[in-house]
Amino acid sequence: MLEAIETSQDPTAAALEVRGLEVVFATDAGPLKAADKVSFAVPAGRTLGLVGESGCGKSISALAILGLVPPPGLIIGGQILFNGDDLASLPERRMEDIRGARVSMIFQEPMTALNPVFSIGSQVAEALRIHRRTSRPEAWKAAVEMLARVGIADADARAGDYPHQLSGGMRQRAMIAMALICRPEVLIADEPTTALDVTTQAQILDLMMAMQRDLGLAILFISHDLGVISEIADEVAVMYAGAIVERAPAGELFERPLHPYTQGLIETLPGTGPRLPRLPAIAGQVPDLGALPRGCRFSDRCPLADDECGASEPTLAAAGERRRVACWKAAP
Amino acid sequence: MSRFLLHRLLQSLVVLFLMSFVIYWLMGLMPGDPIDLMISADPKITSEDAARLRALYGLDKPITERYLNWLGAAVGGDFGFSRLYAKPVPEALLPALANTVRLLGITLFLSLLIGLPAGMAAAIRPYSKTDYTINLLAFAGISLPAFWLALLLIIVFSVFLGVLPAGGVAALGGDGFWDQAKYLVLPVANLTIASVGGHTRYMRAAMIEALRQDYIRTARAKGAGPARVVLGHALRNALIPVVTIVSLDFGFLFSGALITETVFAYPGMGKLIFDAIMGNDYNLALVALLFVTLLILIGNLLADLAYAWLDPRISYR
Amino acid sequence: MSGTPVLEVRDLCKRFPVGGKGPFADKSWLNVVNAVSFRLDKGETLALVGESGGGKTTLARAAAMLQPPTSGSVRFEGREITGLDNRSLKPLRRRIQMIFQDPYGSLNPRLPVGAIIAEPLLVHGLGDKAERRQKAIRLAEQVGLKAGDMSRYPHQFSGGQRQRIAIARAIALQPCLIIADEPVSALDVSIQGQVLNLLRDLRDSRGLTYLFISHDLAVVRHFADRVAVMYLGRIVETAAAETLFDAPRHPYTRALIAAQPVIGRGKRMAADCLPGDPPSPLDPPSGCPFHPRCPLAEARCRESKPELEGEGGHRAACHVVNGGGT
Amino acid sequence: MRGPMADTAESMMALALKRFRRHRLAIAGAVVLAVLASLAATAPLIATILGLDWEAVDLLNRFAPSSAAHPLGTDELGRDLFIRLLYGGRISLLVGLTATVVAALIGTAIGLLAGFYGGRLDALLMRFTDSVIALPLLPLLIVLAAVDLDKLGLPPSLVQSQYVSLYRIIAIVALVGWTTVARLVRGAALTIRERDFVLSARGYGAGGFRIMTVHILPNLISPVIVATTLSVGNVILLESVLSFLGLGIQPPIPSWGNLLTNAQELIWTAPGLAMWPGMLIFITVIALNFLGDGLQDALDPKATD
Repeated sequence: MLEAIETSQDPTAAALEVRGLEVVFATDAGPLKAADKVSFAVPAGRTLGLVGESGCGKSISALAILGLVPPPGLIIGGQILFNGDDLASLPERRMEDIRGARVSMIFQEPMTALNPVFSIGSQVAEALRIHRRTSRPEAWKAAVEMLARVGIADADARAGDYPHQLSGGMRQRAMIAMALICRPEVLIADEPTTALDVTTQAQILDLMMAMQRDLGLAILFISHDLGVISEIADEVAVMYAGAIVERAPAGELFERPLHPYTQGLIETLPGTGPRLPRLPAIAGQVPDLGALPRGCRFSDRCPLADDECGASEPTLAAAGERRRVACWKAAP
Repeated sequence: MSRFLLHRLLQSLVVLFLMSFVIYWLMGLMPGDPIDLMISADPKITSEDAARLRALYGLDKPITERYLNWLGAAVGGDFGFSRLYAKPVPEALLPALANTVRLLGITLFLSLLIGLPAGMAAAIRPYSKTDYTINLLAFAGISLPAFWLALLLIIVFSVFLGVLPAGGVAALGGDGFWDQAKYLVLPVANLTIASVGGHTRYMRAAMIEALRQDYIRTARAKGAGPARVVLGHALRNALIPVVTIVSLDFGFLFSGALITETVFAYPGMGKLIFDAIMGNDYNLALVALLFVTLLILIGNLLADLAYAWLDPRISYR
Repeated sequence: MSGTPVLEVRDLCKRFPVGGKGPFADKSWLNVVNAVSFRLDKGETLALVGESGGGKTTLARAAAMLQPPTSGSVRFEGREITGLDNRSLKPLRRRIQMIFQDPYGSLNPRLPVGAIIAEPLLVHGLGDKAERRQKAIRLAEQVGLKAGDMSRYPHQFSGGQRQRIAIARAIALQPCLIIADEPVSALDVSIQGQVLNLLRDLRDSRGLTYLFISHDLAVVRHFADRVAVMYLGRIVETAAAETLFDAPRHPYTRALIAAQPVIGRGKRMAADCLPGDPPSPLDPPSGCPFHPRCPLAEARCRESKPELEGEGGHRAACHVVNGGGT
Repeated sequence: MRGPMADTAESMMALALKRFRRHRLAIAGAVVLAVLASLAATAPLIATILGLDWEAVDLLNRFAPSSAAHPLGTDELGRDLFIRLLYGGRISLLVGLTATVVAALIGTAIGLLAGFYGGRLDALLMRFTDSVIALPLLPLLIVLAAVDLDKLGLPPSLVQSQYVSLYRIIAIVALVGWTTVARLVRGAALTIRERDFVLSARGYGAGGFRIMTVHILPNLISPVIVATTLSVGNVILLESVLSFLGLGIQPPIPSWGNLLTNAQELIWTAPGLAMWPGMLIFITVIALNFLGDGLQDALDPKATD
C-alpha cells in the first residue's frame, strides 16, 4: 500500500524547521538549559545529522519536536515549524494527530522501546488503527506488508512474534516499520544504530536510506558516532553542552571543520591513516549543564581560547556560503 | 506448560507434606493430650487405665511413627473425628469452607474492583492531589487493625444504629436474599477495607513503573492518546507484578478472614481453626490448617498461570 | 616466539546451561566459547574483536579465572591455572587484573575513591593503613586524578574519570597482564582518546601486557599489536594488526571492516553489507558457522568446519580463502 | 542526559535527606513516632508525676469518665486507662521493634547467602522461603502461641516468668517474619553480584565474606531499611491481634491488643473502651507506613529527581 513518491520539492524548502528552541529542566540546583537557542532545518528527502556527546541536548531537542520532553523539562522558547504549524505551541490533541502519522520517531534501544507484551504485528498496526481508523484485519495486513518491506523475512509469520523473540536488528526494523506505516514526512531517529553491531548497523543505515528514497522522507538523524553521521547525513549540526556550535554540509564539515571542538572530535578518533603513538585528545571533561564556563561554553577545553572567549559567548554566525560556526577564533 | 504445572504441583505437594508434619508435631506440643482430657472429664480413670489408653491410641509411640500412621489414614480418606463438633472432620469442615469461600470471594472481587482503578488513577499523576488522597486512604486501610475496625463497625451499625447483626449467619431456611446477605455485610466490609489499601498500593507502584518505561514513549510517539497509553500499553504490563503480589497475599487475606470471622462469629474456616485450637480439637485443627494451605497453594498456582497468560516472555515449557 | 608466553590458552571451551528450571524442564547448552587457542607474549597487546554474542567477554573472564572454563587449558606465565582453587589462585590474581566497560558499574558506589583504589592492597595484606593510603594517592596521581579526590564517591565523577579510577585500582597490585573489556566504548568520544593514551602510557612505563576486547575496529587498529577476530565463539582470523586491516582474508573480517563507518568517506553507497543476523549459538549452523551469511560460501562450507590455518602468524579459518582441494 | 548532581560535592546521604524532607507525611510520621516513643519510655515517670499506678484496682470507680484524676477514665476494674495505655505502648513498641530487627537479621542472612552463592543453596533456601510465605500466617501463629512450652523442654524459670508471653511473641513473629526481607535481599544480591565491581573484587582476590560484607551488603541496605520500617507496623498489628485473641501478651501486663480484648466483651456496656487502644495502634502503624514510604522515595535510586 506504499508506493514510491517522486521527490520533486525544492531541496531548500524545509520539511521541518526548528528556530531558537530552548528547553529547560527545573532541578534542585536551578534551571538547566538542555537546549539553548537550537536552530536547524531538514529538507524533504534529505538527512540532517545531529551529532554530539552524551548529555549535549541532542535527544532532548529531538523529543521537543514531538512534544515529548519528559518532566521536569519544559520548552520555554523558539518555534518548531512543520507544515505551517508551530508544533511548540500546538495543543496536545493536535500533536497526537501529528505524532506517528506525519512526524515519526525511532529510538536507540529497540528492546525497551517495544512493548514486551504485544506482538510486533499489532504494534506496527496500532499506528494505522490510531490515525486511519483502519479495521483490525486490514491494519494487520498492512503491518505485515510493511514488515516485509523493511526486510523482515517471512513477515506473515514473524508479525505474530513478540519483541523478545527477535534479534536486535529485527527489532529495529520493526520500529522502523511502525514509524513509517502512516507514511510520515519527517522521521526522527535518535541513535537508532547505537545498540546494534556494526554489520547490523550497516543494514539498518541502508534500510533507512532506501526508505528515504522511496518515501521522500526528511530524516533528523541523531548520533554520537561521527562515522555514522558522515555516512548518512547530507548536512551536519554539531552540538556541545546544549548548543549547536557548527553547522555545515557533511562533506565540507569533515574535510575542513571550523570549530575547535569539531576539529578535536575528528582528530581524536583513531582513523584509517598511519598509527600515531598518541591520539590528539581534547583535554578536560564534558561540562555539566549546571556548571558551564563563562563566555564560550567550550572555552575551558579549547586550545585556542583567550580572554575574549571567556568574556562573551559567540553566536552561530555565517562562515561561508552554507556554513555556520559559533566561535570567535574560527577562521572563515 | 504441562511440565511446568507438574513441577509446581509436585512442589506444592512437598510443601503440604512438610507442613503436615510440622503441624502434627506442633499439635503434639499443645497443652494436654486426649487422654489428659479424658482424665479430667472422668475422675474414675486410673493411671494404669491412662497408660493402657495411651498404648491403645498409640500415644506412647515416637512422633514420627504416630505421624506416619496418621498420614496413612489421611491418605486413605480417614481424617479422624472432631471432638468439638462430634462429627467426622470432613463433615465439620465443609460448611465452614463454603462460608469462607463466599466471604473471601466477594471480598477479593470488591477489593480488586476498587483497588486496581484507584491505584491506576493515583499512578497517572503521581504526587498530584488525587494521588495524595488515594494514597492517604490506602495507607489508612493498611494501617487499620482489622479487629478494631470490626469492633467499630459493630459499635456503629449494631450497637448504635441497630441496622445490622453483630455476628453469626442466617439461621437455616432464613428466608430471602437479604436475610442471608445482612450477615455478610459487615464481615465483607471489614475484610475489604483491610485488603483494598494493599491492592491500591501495589497497582499504583506497578503502574508508575510501567509508565516510565521506554515503550510508553514509543506509544506516545506513535500518536496514542492518554487513554490508549494507560489502558492499552501500561495496564497489561503493570498487571504482571500485581498478579504475583496479590497471589502471594492469599495467606494474608486468609489471616484477615480469621480475625473477621472470629469477631463477627461468622462460622467459616478461620473461626473454625481458632475454635479448634482453643478447644483442643487437634484432629480438626490439623486438617483444617492443611486444607487452607492447600487452597492458598492452588491460588498461587492459578496466579502462575495468569502470569504466563499476561506475559509472553514467560513460557512454561 | 620468545620465552614463556604471559598467557597461553588452548582449546578453551565454555558453555552455559539454558532452559527452564526444575526437574521437568528442557535443558540445552549454549556454547559461548568453542575450542579457542591463542598466546600472548610479554609486552604485547592482543585484541579480541567481533560482534556481540561472539564470546569475547566470556573468553576474557575465563582467562581471568572469573568463570572457570568448561574444558581446555589456560597457562599463566607457564603455569596451568584451570582447576586451581581460590586459595592457590589468590597469589596469581595479583598478576592479572581486569578493566570493565561500564565505569558506572565497575566501582562500588558505597566506597570512597581512596578505599576503592586501596582495596586490592588491603585484600592482599600489603602495607599498613597509612602506606596503603600513600600508595593509593600515588596511583591516583599517576592516572591523572587529584589527591583531593580520594574521599569523594564514584557518582561525583564523570565517566572518563571513573575509568581512570578503575585503571588506578587495576594497576595497584602491579600486575603484568591487564584484561580490558571494552574499556573505552562507554565513554564520550572526546574522552576516549584520553583513556587510550593513558593505557598506552602505562603499557610503556610498566611493561604491561594487554588482552584488549573491543568491537571498535578503529580503536583496535590504533591500539593493538595483534588481532583475533571472533565469530560465534571461535577465532576465525588472527594476524598482526596492520596485516589484518590491510589484507584481511576471512570474509567475516572483510565484512566487519567494510561495515565500520569511516569519517569523510562520503555518503554511503548502497548495500554490499552482510546479510542476516548472527545465528543463535544455541543452534549453530553446520560446517563453517559463517556460511549462511558468507558471500563466498561453497558446498563444502556447509559440511566441514574449516581449521585456523596460515603462515607468518596470519591465520584464517575459511575453506575458500585457504584454498586447498575442493 | 547528565544529571544535575553529577559533579557537585553532594553526598548520597544528603540527597536522600533532601528528598525525604519533601515528604511531609513521612516527617509527620517520624514526629508522631518520636512523641509516642518518648511517652512510652517515660511512662513510669509520668505515672509518678500524675500519682497513678497501672495495676491499682479501684472497684468503686469502674467505667469512670475522663476526669482530672483519670485523664481518659477507668476500665471495668477501675484502673486508669491512660497510664495503662502508656504501659501497653511500651510493650507494643518493644515487641514491634525487637521482633522486626531479629526477623530482618535472619532475612538478610538467608537472602544474602542465597543470592551470593546461588545454585543449589539458593534453590533450597528460596523454596523454603516460598513455602513459608504460602503458609496461612495467622492460624500458624495461633498454633505456635498455643504451644505448651513445658513440652518443648524449656527451663521452668523461663516458662513461669511473668514475661514469657513477651519473649514468646517476639520469637514467633521473628520466626515467620523474615521472608519479605529474605526475598528482597536475595533479589538484590543476585543483581549486585553480577555487577562489574563485584567481578573486579573477585578479580583481585577478595573472598566471599569480604565481597558480601563490603561490596554487596552496603548496596542493598536501603531497601532493607525501608522493608524493615514497613514491617514494624505489620508486627505491631500481629502482636495486637494475637494479644486480642488472648494468645499474645497475657494480662495483667497491658498491651494495646489485650486492652481491646476486654473492650470486645464490654462492647454493649462500654463501647468507648474500644476507642483508645485501637486508635493508638492505628496511629502508630500509619505513622510507620508513612515513614517507610518517605524513606522509600528518599532512598530509591530510580527516584525521578
